[in-house]
Amino acid sequence: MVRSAIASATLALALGVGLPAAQAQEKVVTIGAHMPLTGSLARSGQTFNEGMQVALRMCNAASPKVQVKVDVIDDESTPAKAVSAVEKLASSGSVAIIGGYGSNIVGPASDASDKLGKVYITAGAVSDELTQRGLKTFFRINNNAGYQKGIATLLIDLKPQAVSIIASTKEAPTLLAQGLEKDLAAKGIKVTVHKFDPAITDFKPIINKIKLQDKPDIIMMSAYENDYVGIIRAAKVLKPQVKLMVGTWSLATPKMYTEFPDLMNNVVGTSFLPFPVEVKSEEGRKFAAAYQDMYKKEIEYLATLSFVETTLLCEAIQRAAEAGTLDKGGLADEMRKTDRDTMLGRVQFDQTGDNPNFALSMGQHREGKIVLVSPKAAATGDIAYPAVPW
Amino acid sequence: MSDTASSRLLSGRSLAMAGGLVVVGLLPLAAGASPYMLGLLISSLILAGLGLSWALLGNLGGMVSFGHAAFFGVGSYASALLAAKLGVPVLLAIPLAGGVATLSSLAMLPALRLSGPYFALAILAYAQIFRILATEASWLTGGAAGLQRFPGLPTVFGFNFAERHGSYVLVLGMVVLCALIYVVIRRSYVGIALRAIAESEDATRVVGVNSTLLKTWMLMLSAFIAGMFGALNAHIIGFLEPDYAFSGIWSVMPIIGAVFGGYRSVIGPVFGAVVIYMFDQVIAKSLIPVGHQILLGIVLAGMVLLAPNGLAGLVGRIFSRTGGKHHARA
Amino acid sequence: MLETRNLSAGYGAITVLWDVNLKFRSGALTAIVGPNGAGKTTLLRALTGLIPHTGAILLDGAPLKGKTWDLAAQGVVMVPEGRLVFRDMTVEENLCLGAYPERCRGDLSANLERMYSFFPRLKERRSQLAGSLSGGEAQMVAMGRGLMAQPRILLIDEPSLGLAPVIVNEVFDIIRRLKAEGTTIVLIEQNTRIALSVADDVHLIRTGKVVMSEPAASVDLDRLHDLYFAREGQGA
Amino acid sequence: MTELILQALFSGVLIGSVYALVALGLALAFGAMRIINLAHGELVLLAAYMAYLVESRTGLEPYAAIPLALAVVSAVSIALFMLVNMIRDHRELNSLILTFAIGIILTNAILLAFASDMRTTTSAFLQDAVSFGDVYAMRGEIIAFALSLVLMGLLWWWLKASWYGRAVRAVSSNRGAAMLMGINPTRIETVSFLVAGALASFAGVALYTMSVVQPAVGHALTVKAFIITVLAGVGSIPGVFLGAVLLGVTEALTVTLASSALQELAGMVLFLMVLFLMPNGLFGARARRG
Repeated sequence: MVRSAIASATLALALGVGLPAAQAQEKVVTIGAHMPLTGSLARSGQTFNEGMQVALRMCNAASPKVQVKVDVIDDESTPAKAVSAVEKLASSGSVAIIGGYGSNIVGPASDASDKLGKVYITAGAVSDELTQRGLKTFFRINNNAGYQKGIATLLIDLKPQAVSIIASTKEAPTLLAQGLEKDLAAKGIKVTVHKFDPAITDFKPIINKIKLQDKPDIIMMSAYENDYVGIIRAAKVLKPQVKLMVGTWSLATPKMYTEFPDLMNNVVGTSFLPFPVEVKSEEGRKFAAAYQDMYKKEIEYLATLSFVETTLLCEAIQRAAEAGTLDKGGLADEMRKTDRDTMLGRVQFDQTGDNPNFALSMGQHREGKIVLVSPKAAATGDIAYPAVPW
Repeated sequence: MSDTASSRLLSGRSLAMAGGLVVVGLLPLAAGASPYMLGLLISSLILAGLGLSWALLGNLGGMVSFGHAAFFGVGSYASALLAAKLGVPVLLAIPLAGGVATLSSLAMLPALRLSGPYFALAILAYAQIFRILATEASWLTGGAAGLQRFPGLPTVFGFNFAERHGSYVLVLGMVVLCALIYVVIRRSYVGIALRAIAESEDATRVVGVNSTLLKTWMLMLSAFIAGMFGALNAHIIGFLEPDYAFSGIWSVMPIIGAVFGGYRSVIGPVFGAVVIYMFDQVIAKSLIPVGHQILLGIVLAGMVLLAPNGLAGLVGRIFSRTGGKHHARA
Repeated sequence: MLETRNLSAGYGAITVLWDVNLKFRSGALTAIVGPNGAGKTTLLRALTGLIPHTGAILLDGAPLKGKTWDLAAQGVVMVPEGRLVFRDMTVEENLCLGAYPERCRGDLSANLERMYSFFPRLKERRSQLAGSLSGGEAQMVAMGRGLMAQPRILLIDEPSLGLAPVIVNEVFDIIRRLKAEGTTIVLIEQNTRIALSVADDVHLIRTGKVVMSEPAASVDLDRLHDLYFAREGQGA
Repeated sequence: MTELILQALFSGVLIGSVYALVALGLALAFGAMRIINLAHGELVLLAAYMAYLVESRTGLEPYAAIPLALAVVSAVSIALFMLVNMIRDHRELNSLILTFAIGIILTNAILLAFASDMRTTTSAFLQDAVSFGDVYAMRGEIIAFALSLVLMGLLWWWLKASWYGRAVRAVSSNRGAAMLMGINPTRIETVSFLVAGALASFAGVALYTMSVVQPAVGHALTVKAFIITVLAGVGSIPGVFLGAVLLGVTEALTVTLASSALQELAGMVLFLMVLFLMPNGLFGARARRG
């Protein structure tokens, strides 16, 4: 009994050793990823995951010599579990980690990753503090400044007298609201910020305050998906005399329009791509096609973010693997050499790992289409202004 | 307390239990557990400590709390702020944070008059209020953006607590220490009175036990322990924000662990928290990657239905069936 | 006719009532007297199935079937002490609940009117919460509620407890009237004098055992009191 | 300013009426069985997802889902009752934990079945604005409010005038005495869990038409319902309605007069103050201490 077990184990070992030898020219590299697949941020995590999978498929097809595969772990939006995930991924051979969503998760997870000497890249954490820690292996493609710049550019171009910001007390929306308040006030625009607890469901009292007291030209929503629906619904009921509703993440997406056609028309949010997709670049077209093929839906903003970060990481891995520095800690250096046009525009990484070029386009829902309206260079159409969903 | 009294309270058996706990606890180190495993174990031990603090209040005070996140969160913030803003050494900041959590528990004294679910949910309300206050007091706590630049665990005499093995030993030591404190109180005259209160409040009022005072002490002690584990966790994780520090997880997981292990015994909450957390993270998560808490719910419901005294009760029953009767009341 | 054979009952491991054999004649008023803690209420609780028992309880020679809530349908109705009214329901709602067994639901308003003729004071207070009544009124509600179930056998628990003497007399006038109407009544009472004044049969229970059973007419009050108070210290 | 306050009051009353439906179910089950059903919010959520299912699959208005919601939620309620009934003689804690565990199971079952996307009605009819002078509401909210009033009226009548309803109150008031009156308490408890489930079904569908649901909101609903029962005190439907409206109005006025970030805080502080200072609740008849 024991002997046969040993025999079969030996056999398996021999075969296992034999296999890679047979396919010597194909090197398989594993990376890890931790995402919130459950909890309130689960939808973001799922979309991240989809973009990532498409990126790997395309990257592997483009460079068959080095195949990159990914292990994904649910971090349940808790820091300790994200740290555990990083450690588990590192111990099971991942050469790099793709990070999750939220600075509170990414902070500790990237710390752990740094201690283990693994490259960590994220597209879901915008806090400035993250890049002030002096980590050598930390990279991110987007940051608060970029969002702020994208939205501020649009708002300042429209020359409103007054803007009301409705901001969730969650981390990223708060940071964005603070930054925008400063930018807009510097241009002489009157800004009022209304912070709200994410547990809120009825936004009529806030909207009514804005309608009767602030009387702004534009309402800016620094919040998440379910908040947008509540806010726009309340605005639709109370009909404040505003000229535009603007939001941020996950707002200017085809999905929002399909689900809430009555609420979304003329609303503006951050976006990279118009819809239907008219991507100028070859890469963008391929991405859209592959995404449609794998998930039977239109690409979304978060999927694009994770597509870009994964593509950059994957290419750096392939470069390092071919140069033979992958096992010698050369990946971080390869990452730092990144300089490439992506669907987010040009991406480079500075000494802190941040992408200084990051800035956002703004897209407007228009009868089921999304038109890029700002900045001028990226625009695919003129903004409808004044225009509201009601 | 005289020497004889303390030796009676800390009997050979409880010291043996503590020793056993340390030995069992050190096994993963001896076995060369990966940082990943150690990380999971550290998280589970933090829940174990929190579970002890919860069971102390539940078992001795007869008060079920649904809001231990309140103390945990106050402890985390207090320690991080003391270390970052006042430069207090981390190992000193941790017990001080326990003290701050104790102070915060004084705000809950009016709740001691309440019974059953009313007390449970009043504490939950406190946890929510503290969370909102931490979000609003951004001048102190950094608000929603959180705190991330505060010192981690230090290196003492060349022993690095910040590194996984070191943190593990520190957290394990804290859990054993708290378990011993719990044992001492349980065995003391006070503990006997307290358990009598938990059984029937009216009866002991007649006997002349000042139950409100004793309950107050238990609430404060429970808050102290919970606050210390919150502080430990903060320094290990290195990031704090209100939603995390006061998360419902810190209220719920210790209850699940304590009920699973058996909240009436000392060892139950520790054992339960470790087993249930490892089960959830290692087994359940690999079976159902998304929504694995459903297994946690099923295990918990099954436990309450089939073995209401938890694992400890179950083990006790098996022991008593095989003859070792005195184990049944462990 | 209701009867117990070797009825023992208690709480958990503690037996309070030992081998009680009693017969309650139809149409008669049987009083069970005894000092506080003798087991009178335990007897009632066992009879109504609120606590488990050994031995037998027979109704018309057949074992009494079912749980507590099945008794009312069979005409065995208990009037608990007045504190056990539904305090946050009105007087009339309390009375209505007495008619809960399906056989009594028929003519609810006529039934109610009958109760109000028994207890005119309750008619004045019909929409008042039972919890706000005086002790005597609450006792009347409890009795009226029991009568709404149109009992064949009415078990009454300590109707005089905590009531002023005037009210006690009033309550017992009603008991007399019920008896005159032919209802079989089992009366649990601490107050021997007043119990004797209405009873047909008397049983004395002490320390869980029946120590005397006699027709009320032949009971000598002094002898009863001797039995009642003998070694009371142990009886408690 | 008056306009602001009027709108806040109005919004508060509308949302409060739906809170009241959620709270009534919790209070009813608590009254009969003395157990806080910590899975009650999840029952409401389950009904909301049934509304989503029907609306997204058939394109009908969400209220068409009520038969389905009633069937599913009743089945779950009965299963829940049978489990809780198994351990009724244990300590209070165990039944709290059990219902809590069932809540976890339901939340995750919903997550597995419907994913974590937020859901809310897409009906143009229900989302339309209606105005009464200076105050505005969504049509769905007005319908939910009316529905809530009707249901509360029906429930009030049922508890007052039907045999089962009276029996439910009798069991809540004094279980032992109720048994002596010929009331089978287990059957009455089953009935009250069923009625609580029915209320949860309506509440869930109403919630879906006026607010956004996600698998994680069940727990928050339970807490809110509990707060309302504390505000109301035990045992009166008008009390629960007033308590719910008070909570809704307090939240809305906090947003209007102070900051929207403090909305939750105001609710919690109100809860604690009533709990500590008015042991019988604002409108209740009975003490809860001891």
